[in-house]
Amino acid sequence: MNVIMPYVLPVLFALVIVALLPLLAGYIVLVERKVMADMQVRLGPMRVGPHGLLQPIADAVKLLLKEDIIPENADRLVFWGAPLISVTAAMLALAALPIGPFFQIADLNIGLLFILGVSSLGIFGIVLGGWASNSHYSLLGALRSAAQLVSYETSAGLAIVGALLLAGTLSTRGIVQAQSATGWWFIFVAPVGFFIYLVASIAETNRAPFDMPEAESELVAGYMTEYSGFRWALYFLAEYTNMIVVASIATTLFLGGWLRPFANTPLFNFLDYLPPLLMLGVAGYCFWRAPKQPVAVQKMFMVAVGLLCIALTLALAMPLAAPAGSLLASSKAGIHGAFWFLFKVAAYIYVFMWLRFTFPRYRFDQLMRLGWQFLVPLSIVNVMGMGLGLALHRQLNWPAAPALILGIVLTLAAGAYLLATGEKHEHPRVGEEEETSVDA
Amino acid sequence: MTNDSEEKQPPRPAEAEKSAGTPAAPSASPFAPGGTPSSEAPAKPVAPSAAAAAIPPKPGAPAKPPGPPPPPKEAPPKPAPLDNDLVRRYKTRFSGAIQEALLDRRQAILVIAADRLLEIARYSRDEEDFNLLVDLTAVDWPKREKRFDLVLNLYSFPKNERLRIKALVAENEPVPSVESVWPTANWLEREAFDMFGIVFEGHSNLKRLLLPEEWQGYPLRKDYDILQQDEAWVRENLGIDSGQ
Amino acid sequence: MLDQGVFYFFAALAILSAILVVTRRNAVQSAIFLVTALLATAGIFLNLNAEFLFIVQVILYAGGIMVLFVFVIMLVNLDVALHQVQFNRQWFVALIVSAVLAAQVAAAIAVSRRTLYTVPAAPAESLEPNTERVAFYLFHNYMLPFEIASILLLVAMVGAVVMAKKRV
Amino acid sequence: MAERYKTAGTNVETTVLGADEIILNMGPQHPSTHGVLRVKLRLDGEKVVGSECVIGYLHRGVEKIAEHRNYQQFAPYVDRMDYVAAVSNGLGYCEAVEKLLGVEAPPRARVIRTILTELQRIASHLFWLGTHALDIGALTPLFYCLREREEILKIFEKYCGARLTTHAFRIGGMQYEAYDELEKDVERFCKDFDKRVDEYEALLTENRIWVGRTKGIGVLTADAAIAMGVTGPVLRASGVQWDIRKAMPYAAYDQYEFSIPTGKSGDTYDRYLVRLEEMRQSRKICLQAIEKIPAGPILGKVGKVLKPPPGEIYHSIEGPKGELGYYIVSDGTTQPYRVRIRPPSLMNLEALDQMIRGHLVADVVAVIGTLDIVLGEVDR
Amino acid sequence: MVPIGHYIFLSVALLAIGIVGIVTRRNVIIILMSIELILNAVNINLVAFSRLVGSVEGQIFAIFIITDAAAEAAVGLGIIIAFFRNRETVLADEMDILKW
Repeated sequence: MNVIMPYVLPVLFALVIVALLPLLAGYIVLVERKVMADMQVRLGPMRVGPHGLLQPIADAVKLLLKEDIIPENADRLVFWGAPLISVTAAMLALAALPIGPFFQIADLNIGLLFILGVSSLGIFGIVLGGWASNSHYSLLGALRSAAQLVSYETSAGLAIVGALLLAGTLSTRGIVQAQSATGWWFIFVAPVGFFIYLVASIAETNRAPFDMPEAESELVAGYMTEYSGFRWALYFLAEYTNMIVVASIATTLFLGGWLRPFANTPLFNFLDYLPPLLMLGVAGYCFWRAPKQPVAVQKMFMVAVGLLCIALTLALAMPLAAPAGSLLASSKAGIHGAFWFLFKVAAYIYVFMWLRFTFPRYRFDQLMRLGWQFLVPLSIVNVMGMGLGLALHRQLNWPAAPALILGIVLTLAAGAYLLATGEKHEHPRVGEEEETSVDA
Repeated sequence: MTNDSEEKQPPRPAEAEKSAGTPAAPSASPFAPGGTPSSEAPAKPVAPSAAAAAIPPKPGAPAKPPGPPPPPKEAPPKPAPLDNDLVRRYKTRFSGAIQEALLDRRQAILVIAADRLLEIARYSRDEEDFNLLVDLTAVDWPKREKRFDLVLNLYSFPKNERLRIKALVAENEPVPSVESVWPTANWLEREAFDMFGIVFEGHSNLKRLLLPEEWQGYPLRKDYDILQQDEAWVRENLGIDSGQ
Repeated sequence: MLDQGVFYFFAALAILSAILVVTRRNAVQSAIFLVTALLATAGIFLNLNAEFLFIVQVILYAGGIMVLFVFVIMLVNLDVALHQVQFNRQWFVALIVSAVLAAQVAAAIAVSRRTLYTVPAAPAESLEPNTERVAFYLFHNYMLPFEIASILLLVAMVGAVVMAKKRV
Repeated sequence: MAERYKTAGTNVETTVLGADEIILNMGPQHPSTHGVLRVKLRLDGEKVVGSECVIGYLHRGVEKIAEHRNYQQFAPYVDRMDYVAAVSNGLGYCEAVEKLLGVEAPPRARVIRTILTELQRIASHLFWLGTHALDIGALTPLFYCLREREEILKIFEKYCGARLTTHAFRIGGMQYEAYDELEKDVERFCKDFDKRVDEYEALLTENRIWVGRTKGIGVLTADAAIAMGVTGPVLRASGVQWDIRKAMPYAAYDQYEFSIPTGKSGDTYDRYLVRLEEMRQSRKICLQAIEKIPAGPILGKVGKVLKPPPGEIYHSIEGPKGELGYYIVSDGTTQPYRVRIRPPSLMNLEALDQMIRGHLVADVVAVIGTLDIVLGEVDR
Repeated sequence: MVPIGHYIFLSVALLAIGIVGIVTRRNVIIILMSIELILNAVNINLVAFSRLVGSVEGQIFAIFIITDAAAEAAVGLGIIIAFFRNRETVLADEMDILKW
């Protein structure tokens, strides 16, 4: 019994994550479509369920029922297995993430490295899938994707190092606790690092404006060109899971994890009431809209959503109302922590969407140039700047603020220099000097 | 980005001056044949109000009075011989090759010998500044001895003039390609080959443009029925009996 | 109990995929099985409380080196390669070498059978925090080899670029 | 399987490959070839070293059909060529036949024609801008553009009942009288269209990525453009200030004041700026035109049966994509003896090969987009 | 902990498989992969013994071996690419002249 006991809770958490993740990814897609529609003066999905709320489920059913097509000349085994690799890698990475102080599958002492390492294995799914499809588009997309991932992982890793210097531990829980102890989220201490990680994480998840591998106007759908139905859905799931993973890393590392804003200031304790009020507001909106739905089923569904929100409101409000010292009150940290964590993850993902609908797409060589000639040098300088600031603070006993600000200023100066020199290296026509020789 | 709109306009007032003796009066029929032999504006399909339009109208007060439309009944437009400076220059340069010079609906047409097409094309571009090959096409007259009209529509940016060069070509008679003069002729000649079967000598890549390469027959010839098709090709490649 | 189950599972997986690596005709499939073998090894490392090495194995070996392999295989992937004979005629050499090796191992085990199975491992509680210890050794006792390794990597990088560059 | 799709044949140039070269087949089913264009790209890595366009997938034999229809019957067919700018096509055809007949449309018809054609130019450019931006990865401008295009299509719908293939004009003038609020509708549209163009510019013009993706891409010098027979905005972006509306005015363009925007370097960015400015100029023309629409008949004196005297005519207008020309030969019967349509897209597409050599695959997409081709017109 | 002998067995097995691969395969890339297998076998031994004696120094050696493997893979694959570009082959027994 003693052998089994420690595994019960993690396995339970893992089951919850695996069960909820596809649903969550589906609803992220729905939110993305809604946000996109709002930015593009249209409505987005409206047909399935009230305001399209059942759209993800309809999509999932459609994808599952689709014919599974494997191209004739494809390598069947690899073609079959590649999406699984992607999804597995993405999901494994979630294991080390602390969603609230209590909800975590495993608190590894190499937590952050584990997330990075495992999620980088997803690249095999992409490369092998592209190769196995036996199509030029797929292969080009796969190679691009691999090159891009490897390039931006460098700068993402270095950006993380900056924050790790501050935390002094690789454990994800330890990192959040370090932020809790100082009261400063690392985004304020290492803003350059956060910026680098933001850019690199967009590139790593192959999102616009870095969505080279699946740039639909050039490579049709990149490595996914030949995929359809369920396998395609798996790739999609992997992509959105990866988004959740990078958003979680950023949240844990820079945005204070499960901590409430101003967690250490009693003056801002009223923020504790924000989550239940927010859910209450959503519930109220649902009830208000329910009678206006055209079909009875949709009305009922809308009411059901409202009731769900009420339930969440209760769950969030109870620990606040319960008498201090009771079991309910002590669960406050867990429940509210989870809320704030998910809230920050959602905000981070919203930034992803916002950028996607605003920017055109980089060209592949421009993207590589940005990665190697701007982000990587900048992140190296950032690590050195952080190191300098911390050394001044810890070894020479400088006060923290000026030491760190000095480091940040130096990093920014380096960034400005890189930007200024980078402009000169633009060659629009690749290999202009070789032009004459290839002209047949 | 914006530019002075009048900058490129000198040709128009100048021409309007030159063609002073010609149908400048708006009320006269603009299509009167033979009205412009002396003018140097053979290819100026400008409305008769050209002189008026040369002066930019004040915004809000269109210069063109809403007068009655010109009476169209005077004489039906028909081709007439043309003899102006341009034609004379061509005739002196290529004495035998210019077979005919016509003016049809105020548009100048030169009929030339097909075998000297390349020379004339080069001269037109270099000496006469017809630097834009607007179009190259053909017309099929099956009853004629040389059944095809090869038609080149030229335009001159400096002179703001159009000129049409026609060459009579018999079936299976090779024509020199003008691709070396105007690179745009590449596709246009391919299309003419595709549709009429006219073979251009010296073309870099003469194959069908719009139709599949294995297609039999030349659709725009008059003896190609509108319902006709290459049934063998359709059956083999599309797997259906008829593409209609 | 669980520890041993995990080891035997990963060991079997490693050997099985290693066999597939050398027997598959298709280089890409070989590479996939090599990744599997490496990940199985990583699992064994984790089982041995070598967490840092585990993650190094995953990031560097499986995630880095193998991606390079897959890249190169795809670059030089020729349809003709599939129709070529993938094995040479040196089976007997391989057989002899393996046999000799097996004999050696058998002899070694025979000699030290007792000690091999009875030496007690250091108790798990006595192990120091892995990552910190590795860092300590790397940057104290093994500083010079560490620096030499970095120079080796630099040299390798330059060499690889020079080799693979198209037009010098 | 392979047998069935070998229609395109082989080309010596593209089958003999260098060691590092591969052939990438773009299209005919590809999201960004704007229809059924197929481009065979010869690539060195991702760099284009040569290309060949395979067109004709949409060939319907419009010119052959013309020889078997009478003059009025053929008019709706031209709408199906450049289906994003059907009004312009119709204008060109009607004016060409009018010239062949020797008649002229009455002033009122000419002004209304001008208004509708300019609106159509704006609609066509809007559609181009949206899809071009989409090709380069900017999703949002497409919907902004479609929103404004919708307004224009509504005006068309109110005028003649059709939105896309309008068949708005008749030979000799127009079939329908303008509806009562035409001026008001056009004015309402024009009033805030300027701000809308500013909106697009805010999204794109200064955007680093957009500039990086378009500046210096697909450069076409003025000489090369003329040699390749390129016309329209593409030619003007190369620095040639030439617009048929100014050079040889038709319809009622000689009455209005507008300028011809030109570019300097002839790259994709310049073409983008030129088209944006053209939209502004078209708006200006519309505003001038609605101020005074002359009264009078809308249909000139043409008979029920059109029998142009024997002869021929070449008439061209400045379509949204370039010089749209009609060469019509009459033999004196009710049916044209030969109709040749000079499609601007065809010549513009011909320059593609020259423009993309040395660029990357991603730029091919940008250049195809910037040429603003419509395959219905290329293939006819 | 599993008896150390089993780790040695695993290590020897991987080593033998790697040698078989090197000796019998013609594809240079697969030969390189077999070398990786052998290096991996060594690592298992090192880590197992490091656990046995309760010190992490064995792992340090394993890290150096991984570094070495990375360097070897980079250079080796670079050579393969250069060779492939010239000879259009990756078969070991066709690499039989010193200069081309």
